[in-house]
Amino acid sequence: MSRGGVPVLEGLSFVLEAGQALVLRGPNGSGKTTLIRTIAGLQPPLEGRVSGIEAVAYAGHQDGLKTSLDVVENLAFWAAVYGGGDVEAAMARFDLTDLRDRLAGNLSAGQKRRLGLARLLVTGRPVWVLDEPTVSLDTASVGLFADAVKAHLASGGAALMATHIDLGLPEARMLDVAPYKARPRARAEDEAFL
Amino acid sequence: MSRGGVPVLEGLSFVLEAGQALVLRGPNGSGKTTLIRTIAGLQPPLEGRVSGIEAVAYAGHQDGLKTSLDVVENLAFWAAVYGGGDVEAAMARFDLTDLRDRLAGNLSAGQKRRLGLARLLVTGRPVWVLDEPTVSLDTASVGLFADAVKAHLASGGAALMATHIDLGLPEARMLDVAPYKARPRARAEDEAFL
Amino acid sequence: MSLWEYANPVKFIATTDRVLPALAWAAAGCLAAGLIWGFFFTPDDFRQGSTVKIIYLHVPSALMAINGWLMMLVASLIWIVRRHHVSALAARAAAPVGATMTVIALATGAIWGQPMWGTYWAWDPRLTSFLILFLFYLGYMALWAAIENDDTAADLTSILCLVGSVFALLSRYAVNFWNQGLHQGASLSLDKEENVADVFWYPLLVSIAGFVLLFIALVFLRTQTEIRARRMRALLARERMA
Amino acid sequence: MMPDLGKYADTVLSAYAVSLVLIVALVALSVMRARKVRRALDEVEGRRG
Amino acid sequence: MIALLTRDLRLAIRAGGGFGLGLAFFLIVVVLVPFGVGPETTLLARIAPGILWVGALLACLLSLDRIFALDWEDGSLDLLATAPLPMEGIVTVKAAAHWITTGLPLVLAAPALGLLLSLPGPGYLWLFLSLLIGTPALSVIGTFGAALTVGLKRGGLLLSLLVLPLYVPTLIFGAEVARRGADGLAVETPLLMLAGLSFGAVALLPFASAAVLRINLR
Amino acid sequence: MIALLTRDLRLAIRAGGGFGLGLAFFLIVVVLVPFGVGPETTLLARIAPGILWVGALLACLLSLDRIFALDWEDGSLDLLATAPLPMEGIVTVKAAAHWITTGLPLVLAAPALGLLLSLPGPGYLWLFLSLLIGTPALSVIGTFGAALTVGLKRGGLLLSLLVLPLYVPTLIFGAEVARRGADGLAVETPLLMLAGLSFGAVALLPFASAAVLRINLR
Ligand code: HEM
Ligand SMILES: Nc1ncnc2c1ncn2[C@@H]1O[C@H](COP(=O)(O)OP(=O)(O)OP(=O)(O)O)[C@@H](O)[C@H]1O
Ligand SMILES: Nc1ncnc2c1ncn2[C@@H]1O[C@H](COP(=O)(O)OP(=O)(O)OP(=O)(O)O)[C@@H](O)[C@H]1O
Ligand SMILES: [Mg+2]
Ligand SMILES: [Mg+2]
Repeated sequence: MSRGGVPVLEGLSFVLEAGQALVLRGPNGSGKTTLIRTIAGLQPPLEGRVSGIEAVAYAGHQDGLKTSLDVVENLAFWAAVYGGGDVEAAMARFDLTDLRDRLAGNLSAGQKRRLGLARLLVTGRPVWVLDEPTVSLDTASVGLFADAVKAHLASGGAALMATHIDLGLPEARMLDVAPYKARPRARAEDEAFL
Repeated sequence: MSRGGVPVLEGLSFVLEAGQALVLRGPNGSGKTTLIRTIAGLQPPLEGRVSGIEAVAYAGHQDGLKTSLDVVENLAFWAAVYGGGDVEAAMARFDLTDLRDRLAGNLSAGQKRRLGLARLLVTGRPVWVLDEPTVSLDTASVGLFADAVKAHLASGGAALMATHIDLGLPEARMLDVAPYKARPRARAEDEAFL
Repeated sequence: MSLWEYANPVKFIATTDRVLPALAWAAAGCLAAGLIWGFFFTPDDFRQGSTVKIIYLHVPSALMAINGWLMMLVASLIWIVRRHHVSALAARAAAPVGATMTVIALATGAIWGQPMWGTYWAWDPRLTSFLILFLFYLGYMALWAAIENDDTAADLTSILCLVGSVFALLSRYAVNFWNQGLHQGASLSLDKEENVADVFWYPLLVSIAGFVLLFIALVFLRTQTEIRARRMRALLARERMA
Repeated sequence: MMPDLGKYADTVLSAYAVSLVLIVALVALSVMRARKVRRALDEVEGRRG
Repeated sequence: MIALLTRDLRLAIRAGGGFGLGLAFFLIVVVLVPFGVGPETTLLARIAPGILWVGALLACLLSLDRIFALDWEDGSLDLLATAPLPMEGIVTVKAAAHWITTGLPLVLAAPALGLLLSLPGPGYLWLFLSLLIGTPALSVIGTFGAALTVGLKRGGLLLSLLVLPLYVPTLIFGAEVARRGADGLAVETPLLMLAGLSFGAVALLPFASAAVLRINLR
Repeated sequence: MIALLTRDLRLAIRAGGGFGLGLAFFLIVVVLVPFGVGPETTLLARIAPGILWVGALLACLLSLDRIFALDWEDGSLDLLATAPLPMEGIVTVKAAAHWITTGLPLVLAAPALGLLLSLPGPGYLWLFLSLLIGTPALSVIGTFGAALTVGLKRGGLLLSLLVLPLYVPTLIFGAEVARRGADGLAVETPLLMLAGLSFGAVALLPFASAAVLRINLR
């Protein structure tokens, strides 16, 4: 797997089954974001393959919120794109109902993030692939998020998350990506030049 | 204090002395960012006053990095603006020396944040005012940051930080902003119309 | 042995290193011969006076400007279809050469236009489509320069080159339709030789050969440079990872 | 040795001057960059041993 | 796809969304030209069709960077790419939204602005028609350029540089129709060429744009 | 302050920084106009000074949003505002950087582009002079507009709308100088007016821009 043409991780493989959660850990710059983007299908792997991409709902460092749309409009759009999840339920789950008519641009950092996470619920996709989902969240909101993940797992979903903090999800498997750091070797596209 | 014309906090006051650190806590949307921007002088308080603004070095949710400049160039610019801090020392402190010639745009989230924090060192300002400084940092980097804060305090500096996580700074005072939440009342600028 | 072997960077550098000196000398020789012959030893045209001498610069550079773009198009196609890095880099290397040829054709044409048509610039279709070609070259180079990742840049510029070629052709038609023009038609075909008297024709041929050789030599040299620069970036990246 | 260029001397000479300057500049830039990159690469490869 | 179109249109009419600004720019270009070239009516009337076409083209051009840049910056484009929509569809919808928010208002406003430049009588119809047929091509070509430069910080002017040569044929045929129309000459040939060009661009370019966008998101 | 100027210039020449793109845009506007109005040399010669001024003005205008937007988006502007630099200084440096990267190249290129539009002989000197005197005013006024719209997502076209009326006097005097110069008439009066305008803008507007910027950061 590579980022900016530099191989970052290698020899890593895992299978994620329904009802399971996997938490990726590793120091800064170890390649969690890279792995997650690959799994979400945003970049092709250098070697190996990723299956089941069609089932993935992805949330990255950025929430993709439209600041000039309000909370409901933001969620309703993604619900429509994915073919209609339940917007009200998603808002309730992340305690956004009171903020429903607030423009996304006027939310605080943590409120925005909650909205970004609520998007996952309306996609209806079984596999969540999340990059540092709890950034900016306070303890209560991390709790809300953990509950949402648990409910998702209970209903047969799966989740893959990169994070630096403890999520309060005892059932999740941990995977440290640091040992899979790629040997220093050719940049992917540069192999021809070495 | 207000944000978007809505009063957010009231009745809050504190004095920060040399060698002291104060950590702001509070749930999402409780007004930490608002307070910090006020203290950095980016917005005027509705009532009351903030003294000592000239001594403040501010770092917010965003790092103000130029993606097309490399690490050294980014730091050297701020050093020049503030009249010449020690760029090499700042890089060493945040473990950036190996990345010195990397464009800021090609750093991972945590590496970017470290660069943003290194900026504080080159300002030479005694009072640090930081909004969620540890977002995206892994445990080791949080440790680097805590060490930098300790050294700063030891050399007579002061620091004010908003954060949701534990920094490993036992000597810091805590201040929960939640109790100071403003009563629902008129928007600041609208008072004349009521 | 397949032609594609030369798409290996190392092989390419080795081969071109061998032929480059010869190419360079041949180019210099033909250029010098053609231009000196043309400048010193050809008579003046009865109508155009001594200005015909400009033809030895103008026509070869105009030809290379167009053929340069064609070469880039072919190289881009090879990159898209077979993903040989050398061809992407060759396209990149050719762009500044082609652009310079375009500038030479434009400049000599403009200077020639002053005595012939009484103006440096007229919106004649041939001239106009050359100006558009120059814009395409500029955009192509700007896109290469703006993108950091080498392969992304290669992909994007080659698609731009494809789409651009289609639109360049369209522009040619559009411009012809828009203005009938002053510029003489093509007369540089072998069967219509009589259009240009032999005294002008032979030095012109030598000069054209010189421009072609110069173009090839420069593209080889610049491709080598691009390959080396790329290799260096690769090595540095690896060093940083270690 | 100089041919008589008549009243168009300026025209012809400036056309030749402009073209030669451009060609020489292009060649010089290409060769200089080639040398520079080659030297830099040699250095990097040397460091690698 | 329809959700995406309505979202884009809604975003455009919200505060800061830029709806009507292309139009305003068009207006202002047309207003500035007399300040530049002087107030003579006959002169203005002669250059009117051309200036109106150039003005519309520039107004269109300037709004191109909005097509993808906002979605790129806030991460929506990544999310859209992972959503169950074909990339060609996304690109087409984006071009359509651009045309509706920028091209269409220009087409409707052009006759009114023709008045300011004393466009001769028969010119109005042909100006209107030529713009109506030509602006979709401008949007589609522009979307291709926007896809090429997405992710480049402020690729705005690079975008212009890339797109303008691509706009030349459309401009030539479009302005030719308007000019001949204003002079009362036959317009069939350029009109057919313009229509063919526009149709070809709308039918084929989305594939190139989608390919380019995929590469850029990689 | 000098650090800021060098940083801005360095950013401008880095990849994607946009140096020279204003120039390219100017070139392209000048190239497009003949496609619009037709290839007749006499007609082009008559509108040349005006079109060149309008083109330079538009090229300038389009690069205005870069002045603050990038620094705003990545948070640098907040940091600069809390740095020990007077806001007036920041604003002046930003305007100067804009002029050096955009205005100056336009001034130098204008005579060459005059050729394309068959500008009459004596026009070149006056075109050059009028642009040299006028473009600093354009940069300073533009910086004011950019300060007004900083923080509005894609304020680009709104910015144009706000700034264009402010540009009208400069355009009128500047184009008048160039036009009279091309026709061989006396140019003293408009030239003096242009110089006065430019000087006044450079001396006074930074205070307004600084005030506006402070309000916008609040
Ligand atoms: C900026 C202005 C000009 C440009 C861009 C230009 C472009 C070209 C091009 C592209 C060709 C190659 C055509 C071909 O081989 O098919 C050409 C050939 C030629 N040009 Fe120009 N031209 C310009 C001005 C002039 C002027 C002013 C003259 C002289 C009156 C001139 C005389 C010729 C001649 C004699 C040929 C050779 C035609 C032939 O035999 O094929 N050009 N020019
Ligand atoms: N565009 C790029 N070009 C070159 N290197 C890059 C690029 N983007 C990222 N990298 C490098 O790739 C490595 C992996 O980055 P990645 O973002 O996957 O890390 P991460 O595990 O998500 O870290 P963090 O916890 O800080 O977010 C880092 O060393 C980073 O510097
Ligand atoms: N522009 C605005 N207009 C109206 N209300 C706003 C605006 N910006 C923020 N708010 C509201 O002000 C309150 C305080 O926001 P602030 O950003 O200070 O919170 P915070 O404590 O920093 O939260 P977090 O931990 O999530 O970053 C929140 O309820 C937020 O929704
Ligand atoms: Mg990451
Ligand atoms: Mg906050």
